[in-house]
Amino acid sequence: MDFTPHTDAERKEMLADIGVSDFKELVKGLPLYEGDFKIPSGLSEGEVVRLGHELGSRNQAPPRLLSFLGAGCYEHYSPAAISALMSRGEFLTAYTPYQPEVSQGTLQTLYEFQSAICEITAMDVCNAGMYEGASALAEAVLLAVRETGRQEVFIPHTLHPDYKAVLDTYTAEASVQLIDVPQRNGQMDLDFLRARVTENTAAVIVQNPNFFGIVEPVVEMGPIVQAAGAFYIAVVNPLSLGLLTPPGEFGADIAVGEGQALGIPPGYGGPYVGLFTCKSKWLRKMPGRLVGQTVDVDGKRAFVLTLQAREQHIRREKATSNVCTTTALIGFCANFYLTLLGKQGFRDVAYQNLAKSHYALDQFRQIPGVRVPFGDSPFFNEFVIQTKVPVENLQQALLEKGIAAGLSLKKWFPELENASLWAVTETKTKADIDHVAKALREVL
Amino acid sequence: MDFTPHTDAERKEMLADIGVSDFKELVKGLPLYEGDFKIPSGLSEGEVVRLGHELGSRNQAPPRLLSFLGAGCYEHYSPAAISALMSRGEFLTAYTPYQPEVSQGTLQTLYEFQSAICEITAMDVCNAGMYEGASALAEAVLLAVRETGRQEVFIPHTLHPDYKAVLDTYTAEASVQLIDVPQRNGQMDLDFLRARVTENTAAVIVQNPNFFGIVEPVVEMGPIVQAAGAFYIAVVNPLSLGLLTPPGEFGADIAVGEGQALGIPPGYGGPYVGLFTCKSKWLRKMPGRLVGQTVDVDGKRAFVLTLQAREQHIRREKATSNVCTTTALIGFCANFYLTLLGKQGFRDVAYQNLAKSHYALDQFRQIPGVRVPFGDSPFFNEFVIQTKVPVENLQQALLEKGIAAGLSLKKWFPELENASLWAVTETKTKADIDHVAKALREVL
Amino acid sequence: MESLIFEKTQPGRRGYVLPALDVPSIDPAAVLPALALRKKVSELPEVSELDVIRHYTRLSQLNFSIDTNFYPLGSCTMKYNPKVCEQVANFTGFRSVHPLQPASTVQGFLQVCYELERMLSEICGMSEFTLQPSAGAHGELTGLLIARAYHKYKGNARKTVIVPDSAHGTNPASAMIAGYQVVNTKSDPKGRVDLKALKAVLNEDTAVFMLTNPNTLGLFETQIKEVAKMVHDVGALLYLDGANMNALVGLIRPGDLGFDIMHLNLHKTFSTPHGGGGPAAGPVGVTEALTPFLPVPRIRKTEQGFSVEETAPLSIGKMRAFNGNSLILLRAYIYIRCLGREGIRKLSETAILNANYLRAKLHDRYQVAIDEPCMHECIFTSAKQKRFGVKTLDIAKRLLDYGFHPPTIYFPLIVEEAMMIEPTETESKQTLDLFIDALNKIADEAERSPEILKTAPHSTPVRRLDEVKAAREPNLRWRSVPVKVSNPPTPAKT
Amino acid sequence: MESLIFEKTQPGRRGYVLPALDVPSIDPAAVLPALALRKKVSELPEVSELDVIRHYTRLSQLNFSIDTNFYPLGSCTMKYNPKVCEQVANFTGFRSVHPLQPASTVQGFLQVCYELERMLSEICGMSEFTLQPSAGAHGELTGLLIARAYHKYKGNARKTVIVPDSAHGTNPASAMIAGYQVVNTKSDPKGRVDLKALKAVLNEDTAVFMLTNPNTLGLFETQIKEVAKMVHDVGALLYLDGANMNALVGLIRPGDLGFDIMHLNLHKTFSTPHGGGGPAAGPVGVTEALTPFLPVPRIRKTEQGFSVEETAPLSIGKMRAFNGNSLILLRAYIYIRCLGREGIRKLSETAILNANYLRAKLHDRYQVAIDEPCMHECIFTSAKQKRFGVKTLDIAKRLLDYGFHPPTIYFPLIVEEAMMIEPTETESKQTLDLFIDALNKIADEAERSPEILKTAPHSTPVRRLDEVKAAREPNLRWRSVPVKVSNPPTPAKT
Ligand SMILES: Cc1ncc(COP(=O)(O)O)c(C=O)c1O
Ligand SMILES: Cc1ncc(COP(=O)(O)O)c(C=O)c1O
Repeated sequence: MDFTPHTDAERKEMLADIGVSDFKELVKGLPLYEGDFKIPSGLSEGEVVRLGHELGSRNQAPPRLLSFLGAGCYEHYSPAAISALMSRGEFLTAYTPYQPEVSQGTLQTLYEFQSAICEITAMDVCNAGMYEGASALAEAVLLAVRETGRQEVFIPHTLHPDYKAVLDTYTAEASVQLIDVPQRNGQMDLDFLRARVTENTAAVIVQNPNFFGIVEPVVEMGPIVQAAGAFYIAVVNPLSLGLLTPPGEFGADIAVGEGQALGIPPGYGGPYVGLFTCKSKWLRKMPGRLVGQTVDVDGKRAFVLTLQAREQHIRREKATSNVCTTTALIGFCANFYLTLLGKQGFRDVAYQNLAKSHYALDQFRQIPGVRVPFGDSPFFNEFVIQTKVPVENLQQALLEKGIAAGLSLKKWFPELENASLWAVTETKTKADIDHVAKALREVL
Repeated sequence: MDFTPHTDAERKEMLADIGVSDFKELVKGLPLYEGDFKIPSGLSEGEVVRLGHELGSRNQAPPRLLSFLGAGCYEHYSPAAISALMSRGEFLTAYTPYQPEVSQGTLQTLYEFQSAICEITAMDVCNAGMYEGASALAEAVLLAVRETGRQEVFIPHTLHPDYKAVLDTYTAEASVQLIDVPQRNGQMDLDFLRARVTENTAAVIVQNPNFFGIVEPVVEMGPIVQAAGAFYIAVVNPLSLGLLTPPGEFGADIAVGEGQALGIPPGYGGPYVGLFTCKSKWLRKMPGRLVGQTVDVDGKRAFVLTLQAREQHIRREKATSNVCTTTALIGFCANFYLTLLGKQGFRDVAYQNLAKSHYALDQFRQIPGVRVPFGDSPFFNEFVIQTKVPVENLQQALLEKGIAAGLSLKKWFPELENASLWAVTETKTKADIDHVAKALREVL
Repeated sequence: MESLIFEKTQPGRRGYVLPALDVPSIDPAAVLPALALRKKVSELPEVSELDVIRHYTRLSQLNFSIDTNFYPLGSCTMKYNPKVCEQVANFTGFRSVHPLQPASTVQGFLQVCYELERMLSEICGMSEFTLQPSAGAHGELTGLLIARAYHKYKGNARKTVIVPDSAHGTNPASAMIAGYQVVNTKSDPKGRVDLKALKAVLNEDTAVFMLTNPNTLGLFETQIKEVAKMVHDVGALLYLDGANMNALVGLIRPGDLGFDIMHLNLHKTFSTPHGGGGPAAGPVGVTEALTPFLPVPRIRKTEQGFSVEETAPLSIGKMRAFNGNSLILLRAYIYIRCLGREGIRKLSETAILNANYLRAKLHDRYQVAIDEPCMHECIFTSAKQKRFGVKTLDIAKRLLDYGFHPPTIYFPLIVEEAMMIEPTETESKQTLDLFIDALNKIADEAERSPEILKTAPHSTPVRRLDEVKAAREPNLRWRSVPVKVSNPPTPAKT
Repeated sequence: MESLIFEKTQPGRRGYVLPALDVPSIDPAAVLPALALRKKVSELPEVSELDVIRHYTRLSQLNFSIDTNFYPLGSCTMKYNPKVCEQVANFTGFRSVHPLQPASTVQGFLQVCYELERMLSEICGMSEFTLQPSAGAHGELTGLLIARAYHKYKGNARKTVIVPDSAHGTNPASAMIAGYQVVNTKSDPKGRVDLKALKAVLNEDTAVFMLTNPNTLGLFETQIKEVAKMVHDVGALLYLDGANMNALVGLIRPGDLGFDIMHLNLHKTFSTPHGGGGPAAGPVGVTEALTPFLPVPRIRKTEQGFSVEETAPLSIGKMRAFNGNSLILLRAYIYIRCLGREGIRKLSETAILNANYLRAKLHDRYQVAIDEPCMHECIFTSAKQKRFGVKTLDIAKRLLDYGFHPPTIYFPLIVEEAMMIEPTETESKQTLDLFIDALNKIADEAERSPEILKTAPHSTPVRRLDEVKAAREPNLRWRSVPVKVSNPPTPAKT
């Protein structure tokens, strides 16, 4: 099944109008591929749906799978109204709103997205979305390095390993020096920062909650970074901001984050939306698109892409970033989520995450063979445990009971023996938690 | 979770504006229920979705279940574009188009539905949809009885038993006499009709293909019915009309049918759409809504509900029917289906049903222990077999292999020992058919 | 405006293709008799998937709908239809289930139906419900056939059904189909039952008295218990047209008031979407004495799970093929599970509050038919606008220009120039205030420039339609070859 | 126009509620340090689900989109996005999968990714692809970092990336981020590579030459093999910006032309919906020599099924968290499985046919930048309209009144007053003819009443916007309390 509408008769007629007798004349002399493409024959829609069902059934997924995986991607309730709106063709099949007169739907929704993200982060400005969290962080670091002219960037040891990897990739060639900030009881070592952050420091990064789920001393860090005139860059889980001090209130110059927690399906890795916010003094240095409010010739309020002089299509190699298409529709999703939950619901969801994860850890603690390495450190909705058996064994045993255990940390933190990272969100009932605790007890 | 928007403050303000201090004043003196409603507490959306998943997973359904059930409800491919359109709020949440100026979407789509159904049935007119097939037939019979002033109605023994049951219910009090027309080799006995149809006959009904899947001698019947001045009423499977002589060409006065086959999900029984078509001479006697083309004051083409003088809201007890709300949205679905399949696709799907069911019967025939009672009679996409073991045993054994066997006919046709009715549509691959044949062989 | 999809046809174009045939192809003529084979091909559209999506997406935008506009259509309960109900109804485990599957394979669906029936019975104070009827009118017919079977069982089917003049047209129409003579009875000035008038027509021939409560003027039948007594005294049954149950759920139980039979409109009270005129569902509830007559199948809860009872000796039989509009029932089930016992009361309280708010705010500028506290809807008239030559129709059409769907107009028939406004409980005070503003502006316009109203609407995709032409020269379908219309054309307007 | 959702707020109103907490409640202050706790609540909207649905449904209707309008935006490949791809992407078995699940639990998704990668490699004639990049520009950066890693591995990272002046802005921007200096090179009069100019800048410092083919004038680089040779002769790599692959799929394989690295835009060529500016996916393909440098993870097919390789010694590392925009990849996979080997060729042939048809039909009234057979798009200018004072912008805006989305305008930069029209293969002759009619009428209007164009659009939800005001007085967010804008207001227009 292809999606070309022409009949043979029409093709002929069109070729005649063009003045050629055969399509080949239009590509005469071009190096056409003579071989046979080794891809399967086309399928009809019915076959492809069946194929989709087959392939989909070879994945395990919630709600059948009871999953405690988090680590930067979380299972949250996503209101049904969101997908109803996201599937509307007018949103789904529009391009970037280059013609504002016929794109007010996209533009106003993005403006509302920017506004909502500013509200939750307490930052001055927010762009219309980045690819996802990790590359948004990389862009923030590039901005800091560019603006300060300095090279040292402090990276918490407790930063999400993928974010660290992406920073490595993005800065590999930029003579940036990434300095690992050690952890103490799962938190950044402030003494280390006090000792090492200087006027050579371009930026200090904090992730809050950090990869271990632990809440960092973000407020205390501020003066240390600011004293050195460095950029204070925060990576936040937006969902935690219903409860946690937002980056705009702990002095962050730039706050980025992964928007996935805001009602966006895990989808095996994407698409998500990267959040990028900053103080207004960095407005003209920001990457990505910005939607602004203005008026039309009749004086009507209207929205438009603005401050494009930062962008690649105008500034080319002098642009603040290379991004072009990002993730407008996923930004919509985040915006719909924040709007539906609203002022109170946004606090509620953060609170429930806190309560459920704490209940879970309280249960886990009581299981012989479970150790809590960062027992005293405050955490939001995930935590690390160490078990007397290797995490792989645990995973396998729980999988047989339909449970996806917490993530094994071996790959990145070999120093934490048999450690795993468990996320417990509002989607887990008390019964679910008791069930997994029982299962753990049986396995250990 | 309820869906009332008011805050307490607003409620108070509104009560004050009304001039009462408490809601109770508005219902003062009314016999309010003092007890506690014994229904569960309200659930949040997240809980209800989880409940839905749980309940849904306690049903078996295609594509996991390989089903050969038909008998008036068929599994067909339904193009993805259909549900994309049907979920649009503007279609889904509009009322009956009483205000045509702001309902052209509904009205034009219904007009196109009427047109498409007229095209496939070759009938003169079609209304905007009835509840479903069986009650549409009942309405047709009531019309015939009313218009002829006669009481005898001939019902094929091979009519869908539910349709027969509904006719019984609808005509129980109307002193209508339902006469059973015996079958011969699975078809209506024409000699019986020749002998018995007279000027006392209000209507003769034919179902094509009939309940056994068999194609009836619809053309041959025409003159017998017409000679008696009776109504020739056809019940058709619209999907078969890609291949079979349409009622408009075999002289039916009224043709009704179940629209479900036209891309509508089985949905455990509904909602479907009843098709009701007739010769134009019965136009003003038709039940249900009709959309007509007209112009607006500016001369623009526009569509409107018309000939409402037939309907209950105008004529009350003298109306042609009591129906009011029927199934507009499901009519849309049928229309989208016919439009997407189009002229050629509509023939293709009928043809594939024919080919697949014939292939299946060819395989089944070869299985020892399978007998084909109506072996020589032509059939469309389902057929009856008799097996050496009771159908219940067969069903149970196949169900364990993930197969829903054909329908047991014991309840309605005890004379056909161990008979089952198998539908094989275009959704069954050769592999599926070979698979079930193998399974049958193992079981028998 | 969009052209017809048929006019977009291009011979040979395809919008959907099937899998290639993977079984031996056969010649239809070899397996089917020549007479059985279609000769002339149907002239269905030949268009692409894009053509279809674009055509109908654009068409859809020509509609007003709850999702886009306030839609206070009286008697229709155009409340918000929660998206979660749609989401669950689209699960494959519900959508793709065949109605004849063995009970063991549909336990989830049976549970939904069973529990829904129990909840509806509890909400209405009835003994049992049948979920089979496909809409309100279908429910009426079901209920009347149950009544008839009951009377017959008692020895006399009786002859008449009494219907108030304020009733919806489906009531008398259903009575007729059920084989009864319809006796109309006058309402009192407030649209309530006139006890004297009722008394005059009630007798041993009366099978059923059909009542809408709150009545179609939005008022509660305060004498309902007397009415019930009178009806029962002659051995007749009292039927409730439950179209207005949005005023009662969680507050008042019809079964407690003396109703013997009632139908619900799930597509009104229980928020299943209207779809431009259906699908719907019209479950019928009865008191215990009438349960033996309910249609089959019945769903039973047993030790081994849920089972389907296919026959019952006194049952009226089946009202339709299969079991009912299950996906609609499922939506209503999910809706009630969302609301729960607290939510259903809040529903009706808010519906009543909203209607009374509109009454209070509008009654200076618009005549209220009966100015006393109303239930979930309120009837206004254009009496105050009459002297400017403005009719209810004009006000309704002008509302379109303000982006509001008009109320139900010219119903109930007993109120001259009626405008029946039902705001429902899901609309906010802000929306109601905007609507009030618009109606006030229209009242100003009626005084100052009535022409604007009489020629309204002005900003809709099409303007007022020539309905006479539509009826006189019926054009009910596209035709591949234009044919002579069966009725000769007559001048469009008189 | 709709007010902002923030302006519809009503304190205390709720649009969604969570399940009641079923674990012991805790005091946040008891488990979190005081400084970690948020003090000031976010001023998010307080609205109902109905408010949200109505607000955004209405907003959505203000958009043009493929589903509602012809959208011939050059370089953007706004083709029809089949609904079946959306349907499959919404299956729970794909939607709800966590990116860190064990490989054994995601075999279906791994198969999708693996097979997609193989098919893209085959279509492009490249050795392997990475599916990780999130969009075209992200792919460019990935490709350039691969090039850099490769050169470094060879002993010298080199210094420059050469970019033609006709290139898309992302090319130089990506080169910059990859740590290269950008050397711009002039195109020949047909927008093709000027071999002399290229020769002049190519040297041992050149890391990569980035080329778009067909170029941004819609023309095929006929000297591509010479170009490749020149580039390779200095040890540099040839990069293809694959944004225009809609002209080539199934016809010509970039790998066969000498390209070493390329990216695809799945949201263009492979029909994943644009969503108003993403999501997207920009897979990068490389020749065999470069495969060791591809980002991790890599998916491998083994005897035991599909597995994920997390590290590779020479890999550039990761371009983003997790594995990629999997639900977008899935859509593209389904799309290619629909088309199959026959369909991909028909795709590009039809895209080319449609573009040439517009060229042939429009070139009387509009100047064609280079009047020779084009590939999938064609660049026109407003040169013929200049003498009436009409610019490309005016023509574009006037098209809106005719219900068509305008072409891409003012790109490529090397064509004055460019209008880049890309019809795509999914639009019918009928639609193209209507578009041609509209452009012809606009050409008439330009001659007879240019004012209509200069003040266009006239029928859109809003009219021309004050973009200067937007930039000078940035208002980028709603605020609960209006604050002084950071830039002092200046007169709106100069
Ligand atoms: C009072 C009343 N009774 C009966 C009905 C008929 O219900 P339905 O349209 O579902 O058949 C309606 C619906 O409009 C109504 O308002
Ligand atoms: C020629 C060309 N190159 C690169 C890009 C950038 O692609 P993306 O927007 O996916 O980052 C585009 C998209 O507009 C383009 O047209």
